[in-house]
Formats: sequence, structure tokens, C-alpha cells
Amino acid sequence: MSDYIVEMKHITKRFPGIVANDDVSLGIKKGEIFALLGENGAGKSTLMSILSGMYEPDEGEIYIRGEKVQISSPNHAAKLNIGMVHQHFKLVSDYTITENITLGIEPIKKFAGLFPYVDIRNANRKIEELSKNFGLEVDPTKKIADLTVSMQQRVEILKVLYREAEILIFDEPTAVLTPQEIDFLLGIIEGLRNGGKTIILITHKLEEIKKVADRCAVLNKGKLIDVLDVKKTPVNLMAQLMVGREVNFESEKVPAQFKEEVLKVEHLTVKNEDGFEVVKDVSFTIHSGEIFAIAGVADNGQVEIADTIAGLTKVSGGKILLEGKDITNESIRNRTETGISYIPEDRQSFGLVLDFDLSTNLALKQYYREPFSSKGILNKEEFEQFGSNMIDKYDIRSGQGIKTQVRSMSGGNQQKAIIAREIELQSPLMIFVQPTRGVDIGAIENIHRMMIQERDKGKAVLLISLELDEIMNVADTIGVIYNGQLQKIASSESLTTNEVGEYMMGAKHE
Amino acid sequence: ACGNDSANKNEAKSGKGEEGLKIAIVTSPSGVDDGSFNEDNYNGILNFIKKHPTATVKAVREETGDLAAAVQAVADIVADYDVIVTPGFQFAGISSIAVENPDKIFILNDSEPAPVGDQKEFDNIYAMNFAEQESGFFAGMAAALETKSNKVAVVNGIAYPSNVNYQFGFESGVNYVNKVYGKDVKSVELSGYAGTDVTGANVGGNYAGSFADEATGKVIGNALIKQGVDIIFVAAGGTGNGVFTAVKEAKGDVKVIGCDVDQYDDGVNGSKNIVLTSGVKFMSKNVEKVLNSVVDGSFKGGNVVLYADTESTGFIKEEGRHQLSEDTLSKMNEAYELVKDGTIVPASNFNGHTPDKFPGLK
Amino acid sequence: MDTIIIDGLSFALPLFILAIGGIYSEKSGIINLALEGIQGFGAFVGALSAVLIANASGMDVQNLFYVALIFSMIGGMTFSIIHAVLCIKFKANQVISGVVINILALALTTFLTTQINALVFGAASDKFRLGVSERFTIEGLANIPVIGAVFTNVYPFEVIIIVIAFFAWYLLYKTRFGMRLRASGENPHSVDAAGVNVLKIRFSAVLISGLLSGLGGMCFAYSISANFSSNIYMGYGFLAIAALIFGNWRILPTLAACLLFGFAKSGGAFIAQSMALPSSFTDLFMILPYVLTLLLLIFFSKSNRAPRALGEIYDKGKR
Amino acid sequence: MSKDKKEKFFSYSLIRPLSNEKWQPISIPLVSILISFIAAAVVILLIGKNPIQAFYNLFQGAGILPKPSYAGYKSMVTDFLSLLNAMTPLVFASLAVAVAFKAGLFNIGVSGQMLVSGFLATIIVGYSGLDAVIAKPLVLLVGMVAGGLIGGLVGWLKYKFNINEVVTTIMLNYIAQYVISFFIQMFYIDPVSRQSQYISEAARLTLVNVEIANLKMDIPLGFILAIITAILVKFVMDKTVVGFEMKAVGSNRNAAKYAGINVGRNTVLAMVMSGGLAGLAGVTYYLGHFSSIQPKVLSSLGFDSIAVSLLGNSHPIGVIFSSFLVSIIDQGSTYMSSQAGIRQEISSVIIGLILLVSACGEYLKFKVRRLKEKEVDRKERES
Ligand SMILES: Nc1ncnc2c1ncn2[C@@H]1O[C@H](COP(=O)(O)OP(=O)(O)OP(=O)(O)O)[C@@H](O)[C@H]1O
Ligand SMILES: Nc1ncnc2c1ncn2[C@@H]1O[C@H](COP(=O)(O)OP(=O)(O)OP(=O)(O)O)[C@@H](O)[C@H]1O
Ligand SMILES: [Mg+2]
Ligand SMILES: [Mg+2]
Repeated sequence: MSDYIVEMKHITKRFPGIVANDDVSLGIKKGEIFALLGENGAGKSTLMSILSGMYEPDEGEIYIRGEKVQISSPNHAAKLNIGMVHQHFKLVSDYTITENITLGIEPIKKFAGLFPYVDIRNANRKIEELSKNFGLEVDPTKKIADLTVSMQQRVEILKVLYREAEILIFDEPTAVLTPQEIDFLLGIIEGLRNGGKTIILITHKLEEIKKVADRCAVLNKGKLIDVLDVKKTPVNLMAQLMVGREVNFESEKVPAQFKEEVLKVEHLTVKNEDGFEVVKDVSFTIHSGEIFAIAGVADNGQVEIADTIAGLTKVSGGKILLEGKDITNESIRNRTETGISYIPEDRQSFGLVLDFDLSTNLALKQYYREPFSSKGILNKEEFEQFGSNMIDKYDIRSGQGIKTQVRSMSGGNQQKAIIAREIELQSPLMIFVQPTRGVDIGAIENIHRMMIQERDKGKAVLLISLELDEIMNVADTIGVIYNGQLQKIASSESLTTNEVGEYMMGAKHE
Repeated sequence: ACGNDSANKNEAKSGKGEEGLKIAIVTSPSGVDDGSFNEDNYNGILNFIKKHPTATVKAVREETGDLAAAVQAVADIVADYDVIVTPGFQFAGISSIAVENPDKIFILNDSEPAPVGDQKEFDNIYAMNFAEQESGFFAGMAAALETKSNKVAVVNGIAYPSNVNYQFGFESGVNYVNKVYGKDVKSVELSGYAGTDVTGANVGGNYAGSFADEATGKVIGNALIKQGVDIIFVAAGGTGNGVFTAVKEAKGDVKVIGCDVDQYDDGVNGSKNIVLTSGVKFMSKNVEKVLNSVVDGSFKGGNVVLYADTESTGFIKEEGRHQLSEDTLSKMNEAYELVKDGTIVPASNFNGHTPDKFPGLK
Repeated sequence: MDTIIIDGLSFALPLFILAIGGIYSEKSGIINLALEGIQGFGAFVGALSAVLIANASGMDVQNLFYVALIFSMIGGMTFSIIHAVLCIKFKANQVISGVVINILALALTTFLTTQINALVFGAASDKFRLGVSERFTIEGLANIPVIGAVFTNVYPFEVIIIVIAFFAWYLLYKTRFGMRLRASGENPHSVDAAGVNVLKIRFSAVLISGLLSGLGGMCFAYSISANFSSNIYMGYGFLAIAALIFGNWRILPTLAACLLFGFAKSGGAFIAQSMALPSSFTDLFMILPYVLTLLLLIFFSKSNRAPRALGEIYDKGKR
Repeated sequence: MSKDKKEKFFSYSLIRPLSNEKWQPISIPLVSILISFIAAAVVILLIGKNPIQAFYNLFQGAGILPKPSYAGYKSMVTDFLSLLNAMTPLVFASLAVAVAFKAGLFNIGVSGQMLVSGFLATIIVGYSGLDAVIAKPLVLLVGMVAGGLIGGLVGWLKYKFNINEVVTTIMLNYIAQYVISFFIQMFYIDPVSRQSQYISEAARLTLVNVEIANLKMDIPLGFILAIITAILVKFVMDKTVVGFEMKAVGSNRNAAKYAGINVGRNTVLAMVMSGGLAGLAGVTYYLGHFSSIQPKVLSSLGFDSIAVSLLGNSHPIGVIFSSFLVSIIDQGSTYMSSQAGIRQEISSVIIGLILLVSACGEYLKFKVRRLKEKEVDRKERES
């Protein structure tokens, strides 16, 4: 009997053109928080998907509590008390919290002793209780569609707990959370560990690992590099091991040189589908050579601002001027032409056509003009040429190069592809929404560097991020949004992280 | 070389040794099993084969019901047969094939061949039409004689000449009974279903507007029953099935009169039968007759209309296949003789008479 | 006026049960354009069974109404297996599978009907003749003005459909199976992650769909002509799909859509009769249900939403 | 170890010929067709007939193989031309389905669009007495415009009111069927044929009964156009900005919108193209293959084309071949039925089977890939 609760031995998993896991062996002790670290596409998700029964390994063995198992399905994994909180939540948005949590193990009662029905009322009570026990309060009768991202994540965690999982896997759980929420989540995770559960945590954020993890495995290109004792390993060594080079956490930048106005937003008001005002009378200006960041807790209207500027959402009041030209009612295409690059929040349903190949996706904003096409006829060679250049320039990794179907690429690399495409447009205004979400630290560094580079070239950059660190790090000017209103606009030097946090919570305003 | 021989091998009824007459029947989408028009023609061939066992028949179905397709289907197979039987107006266009294949014989039913140039009759086409108005006349008589509510009706498909013939014949029959036997029977017409014949004239009647719309048939049937009609002559093809169903579902004492062929079997309704009798065209008999003429060498092409005088039209009077009273039967038999000898000439679409005024209506 | 209600109901309810069949399949994520073929095949099996049993036992087909109904359900379910296997096991495009099944159903049933009539009954015929279904009237209620028509000349199957529809509603919205089924159509990955076999759920959903459609087909056969023949393929399967989309994939609104079709259809016939126009004009009134649907959809479609995963081939690896 | 053997058998008989992904768009349908013919052969055997014989007759009937005897003025050439004549509208109809499909739309209403364009072309040009030189192009134009307008309406309703195009097209099918039936019955009926009156020869897109070398043949002018159109469609879809945008909209509406593509315009445009193609199918059907219209009948071609377009992988050139195959089976069935004594429904059953099997093409592809991977694995293990 070994002292590991989970042991993975010589796991290999291949996908067309790539070995996602290459002879990986790991042991995880009961009651520890075990972190997985690695660049985008290193094989972290794949490895954990194997453990949670989503994939079967091509080679290798798995031992749970010392017993050899073949985990054939998530159901089987659940029986072994393994539960995974996926980054892309697997929730039915039309269903209530209770319905989602109990899905698959619904409590049954019989009507007139004959007709079975799902006993929702009882389940509601149980879940309310459970959520209180773990400090994850939710209203079980609420529909998923009405929840914030962090609430949805709570539901995912509750789902796993409801199934009495002992081994909990979290795949990049913090990528979509605000700093406060992250702290809260990490607290929960520690609480779970202290309650005797075993936790596996995938994350790109070293400080999180440092904060809660006991040990940490580093993967690179499918291979296990090392397993580290977190307490004893300095952060930059972890980073170095993972990326294979020295990483700079603080972005170096020269002071900004503001030039002429590029974007001017005046009294912008936006309503959502239900007619509810999500952006209220927002005004700000971004200059050439300026990185303007909007800080705020998720769902406070910042994404809508970006969507509206890019033309995806209609304006219900106010004006948008780009380089002095009123673009309030312009088509999306015209805005792009006038000069907007846009990295959208939702890369899978907006940023990419997942069934197209990489080269096509890279040309998605330019296909219609010279040299990609002339007189309405596409020039395929130009697509390929351009694609290959971008892959090299931005280090986009995938199984089959420009011919890779984007769907099969790792999330981080999908993000890189979008960034490459948008920066390459060289628009005077660049809008970055959550540009580093799900991206490894090496790549984050690159993205930040590129943003600053573009600024220095005289571009105006609008950055929208939930990560305060990121904002403090790269922004020249910060606007803090709360409840659809800009609470404060000031230069980044004049604000402390704490102040921004207070504005974000609506606790402080002008 | 492989097609012909094996075709014969595959054919169960084919004789050994000597070559028999090779017959094909090409039909509209409903096929030779339609229990009605096509089947009756087919039976004529089968009866012929019973007496000439070396002869063979092959049934081919054209699936679209389109005219051009029907002709194409005949063209596809004409090379391999001696006689082609084509029941249905859809086949009027075979005349061009007939001209191109003078050694083949065509038996066309229900239409005249389409003219080729000026030619309207062809040596190798025997085109037969029946005097539907006579069959309709007997149906009308039967209805008028048997009705208790004194309300009867005829349901048709579309007001093409053959259907108008049935309708006018039926109305002639009703009027004849009213006049001769002093009854007061009304032929009910639903206002919304008046027919417009091919000349654009309003001919009244109950036209469903289709030959294949059972649902509308049922609507009309129900509406008629609601108006108190207790005998319906159904000359509406597939649409007629709906009328049958309406009558079967109606609990009252309502009956129908079949059309074209003996439809008694369609009338079974539990232990009862709703078919009073059927106003028919004796097609199988005539098909057989023509086939006989082919083998004995007396075949002669031409376009003919067949009347009661050759016993080609009439009604069903075999024991157990109808529910006419003795009295009705004898009155109808009387009239049959008068139709046969030309004393009574029921109105048809274009014979110049009307149901209110035709020879024989005293 | 009564006729509008009576005929309207006897058309709307079979359409409704077909549409419920469609809802089951589509709520689970499988587009079912095969309704048309399945209802025909169901009616074929129902009619064939009735005729065969009548032939073997010497019973009157008339009395085999319920036998026919039961076998039509079995038949519809059996035939729907093709759709299920194609879409679920073989990952075929669901629209195409549906269309192909329709083509196959028409070809097979016409072929088999004539073949069986010739071989088994020795009589050439392209249809199976059924006894008509007895209609009943609930005396007291039938006398209520207007509403009374609902209780007049009712086919027994109308009652059966209402009962089954109620059960279908209960199964879909109240039970474990129903919860999982609807979730499979919204987000199959969540169902899979919950340890439930999405493919099995979808398979059962398609089979239920076949069962209900088969019943619908049989009811049409009884209500229109009390025959089985290729006339059963009148496009009602497609109409049912239109109804369920109109009803936003929910049972009650779909009932409303079906009633609309039914009443517009019988109403059209009624107007045609009362306007005293030549029969050719009936065609113009026949478009009433379809035009009405399009017009209403203009107002009601905005918020319509298909099950999110409808038509998606479920593949665990894909997200 | 019989499982291993079985696998080996599969790998040699199936994978080898199928594993080349480049050829899969061709090899997979071919295998599907083969499988379905085998299945059909079993059916034919079951009813006690000779399948080889039947298939042979099928091809004879379609003008692919010579018949032992021909009627006057007929030969294999004339049969073959009839085949092309029948195939022409099917090519157009399948292209119509394929184009919509690429843009993520299902055009279930090809039949209705065909009927409307056929009818309008009939009454506008077919009865006009115009000269052939003007009439024929005009027929095409009217067909295309009429079909395009209906298609456009469908697309517009979808874009503007979110009305599911499946519903719209089904409804429009019914409406077209009834309304046109009404007009034919009222104004254009031929009492003998009970169909619409025949159109003038000048307007007809098929030259009928052309006498050449003692043969009377039907020359389908539309056929050449169909081939050109298919190539054109392929070009537009693969090589042009318009096609690119339509495919993007079909693949991911959100991303298309984000990329600056006008989703509404492309939805409408795709349906206009699809409808226009359906219109061409309509005129080559009602004013080419046929020359009059049956009232109240929707051609089944519009539905068959959905499956045919699949069989051709929704690929314009593939569609030509799949239409060809399906037309052969359709056209040959009368002769087969007459020669082999097999009911024509069998031919529909064969078509059904082919489509059924080819609907599983994706699965075949998937299986082949899996088997190939396994083989690679085994080889690796062995070495
Ligand atoms: N189902 C699949 N089919 C093909 N390739 C796959 C599949 N799943 C993963 N891959 C590939 O395997 C590699 C590892 O992917 P994985 O998602 O495990 O990486 P990751 O470490 O989680 O990356 P990230 O940090 O971006 O999430 C990637 O190159 C990815 O493209
Ligand atoms: N059907 C598929 N074919 C190819 N690759 C796939 C397929 N499905 C998933 N993948 C890839 O498999 C990997 C694992 O998926 P998973 O959902 O765990 O990703 P993730 O690492 O959480 O994603 P993200 O980086 O966006 O956070 C991803 O890289 C994804 O792109
Ligand atoms: Mg990952
Ligand atoms: Mg990731």
C-alpha cells in the first residue's frame, strides 16, 4: 500500500499530430493540494481529463487508493470519489441550481405511491444545507442563466461535493474570477483540504500556487519536468522550469507619451436584451500612446462597452468618436476599416470559427481585401503565407500548423491566434478584453510586452480585464466601473491597488 | 442478349415452347392493384391469359402520374412487347410511339389518342371510351328509387368530361325516376363545391377539386349527410374513399353507390355493407375482347365509345353484390333495355342534352 | 359551426401527438424530420396487424381498432430505431437521416402493402381496409352551445391522445428521465459529466418519438379514410414539425398550434362551403392554416429558441 | 485472437483503400454505394429474383448499357440523353440544397420554389409565343428570379423575425401547391391532359424528338448549364469572398458578425442563391424534362435532392455524380421492372439504402481513422 491516494503511471495520450501526455507519472497524497503547472498545450487538461474519466489513456496505469483502476467514464470516476470542476462549466442554463446539481442522481418520490417524480423541494433543502456547510451559499431555485460566473462556479463545486467527491480537480478555476472571488475560492479550497479532501489544481497563476498548494508538478510539451515542494521553491524557479527561460513579472515600460485623441466616448448608454441599462452615461477618452484600462468586477458593463465600441451591440444613447469621426451607427466592418482591433471576451463563440483552419482564422478580418483577395476572388497562397508568418511570429502551437482545425487547439493557443490576428491589423485603436485569460505566464509576459509595444508605436489601447494586477501593471490610465457607471478615471500612478478595489466594489465613488 | 430470355424465365405464367403474345400493362401511380380502374383492365388481360396460357403479361407502374412521364414509361419498354395496354387518360400521348412502332399494338382506355399532325385515329391503337353518363344514369335511378329521405347526391373529383358525364347521367337518372315513377327526389348540391367544366361553364354538382384528397371527400360526405342525403353516388377516385368513410361513420341509414367497378368490397362496415350497387363500365370484358381480336387476326384500330348496347356500361346486379330491392331491380332492368335500344339517351357533358331534357324523359 | 370544431379536433389531435413525438426527439437534441415517414410506417404496421389478425382469427377488423393502435405504436417505434441508430450510433446528419427515412418509408410501405396483399390475401390491392372507428357523443355535455361540439362525434382515439399527451407531459417535465432528456438537448456535456449516458437518453427519446408518431399516423388513417394506403403521406409529419417549432418546443403551446391548424383547416373548408364559390376555390381556402402560421410566427418568433444542442452530433471530446 | 484477426481483415480490406484522407470524399461514398447495392441485392434475392440481372437491366434502362432490342427511333444514345434530361433538374435542386447547407440553412422548400418558378415561367414565357432565342433565356431568367425571390423571402423572415427556415419553407410549399393548383385549374387547364396546357416548343429547355441519324432524341439544353452552374457554385464557394462569408456565417454566426460580415445580408443572399438554383431546377423540370404542370402535386425531387446533396458531400462536383447515380436508378427502374419482374418500388428502396448508408459516411470516416490509429499503434508496439 502506497501513501498516494492517486497514482498515475507512465500515462501517454496521443492526438493526431501531437503527444498530449508523454509517459507522465505522478503520485498525489491524500489531503494535499497538488498543483499542475505548464504552458498552454502542455497537457494539463488532458491529464486530468484522463483522471476524471473523460478520455482513456493510450498507455499507462492509474491507481486509486492503491488499487489499479480503469476509469471509463465520469460516472465511474464519481464512484471512485473523483470529481472535476471544468473550466468551461458543464451546466444547463435553463435549469435551476438544484436541477443542475442533482442531474444524474435526482431524488425521487412517488405520487399516489405509483408515479415517480423528481422531488425538487427536498433537493432544494438539501443543497441549501450543503452550500451552507461549505460556505458556498446559493439560492438553489435560481436559474443558471441568471447567475454570475463565480456563482456558476460555486454550482460546479457544489455538484462535485454533492457527489461526495474526495478527490477534487479544478481546471483553471480562477481564470474567470475577480481578485476578491479568487481569494474566496482559494479559501474554500483550503477549507476543503483541511476537511480531508484531496485537491488537484490547474492554474497559470504562480501566486495562487504559492498561496495554497503543497506540491506542484510542472509539465512541458506533454512531459513531466519535475514535482516541486511549493514551500521550498521560489516562484521564479517554477516559472523558469515551466517556460524554460527566465520570466519577467513586472512589465518594463517607459512613461507614456499621450498624443492626439483616438477614441472619444460621450455619454454612452447601453441596454441589454431585457431593456435593462447595463452601461449608464459613460464618457472617457483614449489618446494615441495610451493604455486605458477599465477595471471592475465581472458583469458590471465593461464588456458591453467594448462590444458597443466594436459595433456588436447597439447604442441606446450617447456617441462614439474614432479619430474624430462619429462611428456610433457604423457597421462593424466600417469600424474595423476605420481602425479598431478587437479581442473579444468569448474567443470560442465570437473570436474564432472553430471549424475553419488556423490560417483562415488568422485572416478572418482581412480576407476581403488586398492581398488576401482581389476583385472578390480569394488568394489562397496569401492565406497560407500569412498564416505561416503569424505562427512563427506569435509562437502559436498546434498539431498540424496552418491546417489545424482551430477547435482542436488548446485554449491558450486559440487566444494567441486571436491576438496575433488583431495586432496584425495595426489599427489605431486596439481593444483587448481579458487578453491573458487562460494563457500561461510566458505568454502573458509576451502579450503584455506586445500591448506596451503597440502603445509605444502610438496606438490607443483599451484594456478590459478582471485581473487587477494586470491592470496595475500595464495601464496608463484606469477607469473603474461599477454597476454600469464609471466611478473614477485617473492615471495609474495616482491610484493604489486598494483604492481601485474599493471603487470596484462600489464602496467609494466621486 | 440477356434481357429478353431471362425475362421469360422469370415469368411464372409463361408457357414453354411456342411464343405467346407478350403483353404489358403500364399504369398510373396507383398500379394494377388499385382495386378499381386499373385492376379491372388488368383482370381483362389475366382472363385472356387464362384462355391463352402461352401469353404473358408484365405490369409496369409509372410513378409520377405526369403525362410525359407516362409516355416515357411506355417508350422505355415498348420494344419488348407485342401489345401494350394503357388504362388512363395519362397515356393519350402514346400515339407518337405508336407511329414510330407500327408493329406494336396499343390498347388505350379512357381517352382518345393525342393527334399526331392531322391524324386522330391510328391503325395500331384501339382507344376505348365508355358512356359514363349511362352508368351514372343507372346509379341515379338506383338512388332515387331507394332513397327514403328523398335526398340523394353525386360526389365527383374534378369537372373533366368523364366526371361531368357521370354527374349528368346521375341527375338524368334521378329526374327519370321522378318523372316516370312520380317521386320527388332531390339531387343535393353543396354550394361551395360546384364544378366548372373544361369550357368554363358552371355545371353544379359536388366536386372535391381533386381525385386524391380523402380528407376533402370526407368533409363533403359529412356535409351531405348533414343535409339529409341518404344515398351518395361516389365518382371521385381516391377522394371517394373519404366519402365512404364519412358514410361508414355516420350511424344513420346512409348508403353509397360505387363507380367504375364493383365496389361492394369497399363497402364492408362491420356486419353491414354501405354499398347499394355500383354504376360500372365493363372494361375487363372489352380489354379481353380486343386481345382476342389480336390473336385471331381481326384486330382493328380506332377510337370507339362503348355503350350499353354492347353491354359495356351498366350496374351491378349479381346476387350478393348489391342491396337493391326486387322492385328497384326490375325497374332498372326495364330502363336498361330502353337505354340499350336508344330510347333513353342520358345527358352527358357534350351530347347536347341536359339532365332536365333528354330523349326518353317523358 | 359544429363541424369546424368536430373536424378541427379530429385533425388537430393526431397532429398534436405527432408533434409531441417530435418534441421528445428534439428536446433530447435530435432533429426529427422523419416524423412523416415514421407515422406512415406506424400506420402501416398497425393496419397490417389488424388485417392479419382479423384474417387469422376470423374476427371483424372493425373490432380491432385498439389492436391497430397498439401495433402502430410498436411499428412507429421499430422504424424510428433506424433514425436513432443513424443519428446516434453512426453520427449521421440528423436532417438528412430524417429525409432518407421518409423516402424509405414511402417506398417500403407501398411495396410491402401490394406485395402482402398479393401474397397473403391473394387479392391485389394497394391498401389495407380497416373498419371505421366508432364515434361517440357524450349526451348531456354535447348540448351545451358551441362547447358542446367538443363532446360530439368524438373518436375514441381523441381521448386516448389526450390521456397520452398528459402522460407525455408528466414524463417530460416531472420525472428523472424527462429532466435528463431535456438536459441532453440543452447541454449534453453536462449530462455526460453527471454520469448519465447521453446516447441512451437520446435513443429512448427517439424511440418514444417513434411510438407517438406511429400512433398519430394510425389515428390519421382512421380519421380520414379508415384505410391504410400511401395516401397517408400527406405531409402531416412536416406540419407537426412546424407546429412544434411554432409551439417553441413546449407541449402546451404546441397543442395551441395544432388546434390552430385544425380549426383553420376545417374553418377553411367551412368558409369555402358557405361562400358558394366553385370547387376550384377550395384550394385557396386550404392555404389558410399555412398563411396564418406564417403571419403569427412573425409576431411570436422573436423569442423562440430551439434546444441549444439540437442537431449537434454529440461527441464527448468536443466542447 | 479472432478479434485481432477480424481487425486485421478490416484493416486490409477497408482501411487501405479508405485511409487516404484526400480521397475520402470520393472513396467513402463509393463504399457506401457498394454496401447499399449489396444490401439491395440481398433484398432482391429474398424475393426470389436475380440481383445481377436486375442491376444489369437497371443500367440498360438508363442507357448506360445496351438493351437487346430497341423500339423505333430509339437506341442507347436516346436512352442516355433521357437520363441526362431527367438528371438536370436534380443537379440544380441538389445544388440549391448544398448552397443553403453551406450557409447553415436547410432549404426544405426546394419543391415549392421549383413549382412557383416553373409556373411563372410557364405562364409568362411558355404561353407567350416568343421566339426560341428570346424565350429560352427568358425562361431561365424568370425561373431564377422567381426562385430567388422566394428564397430571399425565407432568408429575410429568418433574419428579420427569427422564423425558422424549416418552418417557412414547409409552409411555403403548401401555399405554393394550393395557390398554383388554383390558378392552373381556373385558367390554364388542359381538359384532356388534366394538367396545365403545354408550353410552346420555343420555350422548352429540352429539344424533344430531334431527329438525328434515324433516331429521335431529347436534347436537354439545361444539362450543360447544370454542369457549368455546378462548377460556378464550387468556384463561388471556395474561391470568392462571397462564398467565404457565407461559409463563415454557416459555421459560426457570432464569429461572422464579429469579423464584420453582414450576417443578415449573407443569410438572405444564401437563400436567394439557393432559391435561384431551385428555380432553375423548376424550369428545367417543368419546362424541360416536362412541358406542363400537374396541379396539386409537389415534385418529390425537392426532397430527394436533400439526400442527393448529402450523397455528394454537399460538394458541387460531388452533387453531379450523386445526381447521376440516383437518376440512373430512377430512370432504369421501369425497364428493370418490366424485364426482371421486380417492382419499381425496389428502385426507391435501393436509393433509400444508398442514402441511408451514405448518411453514415462520417461514421465510416471516424471508424477508418480509429482503425488506422490502432494499426499504427500495433506496428509501434511490434517494433
Ligand atoms: N481531443 C483532442 N484532439 C486533438 N488534440 C487534442 C485534443 N485534446 C487536446 N489536444 C491537444 O493536446 C495538447 C494538450 O492539450 P491540453 O488541453 O491538455 O493542454 P493544457 O496544458 O490544458 O493547455 P492550456 O494551458 O492551454 O489549457 C494540445 O496541443 C491540444 O491541441
Ligand atoms: N474534439 C476535439 N478535437 C480536438 N481537440 C479538442 C477537441 N475537444 C477538445 N479539444 C482540445 O482539448 C483540450 C482539452 O479541453 P479542456 O476543456 O480541458 O480545455 P482547457 O484547457 O480547459 O481549455 P482553456 O485553455 O480554454 O481553458 C483543449 O485544448 C481543446 O482545445
Ligand atoms: Mg487546459
Ligand atoms: Mg486551458
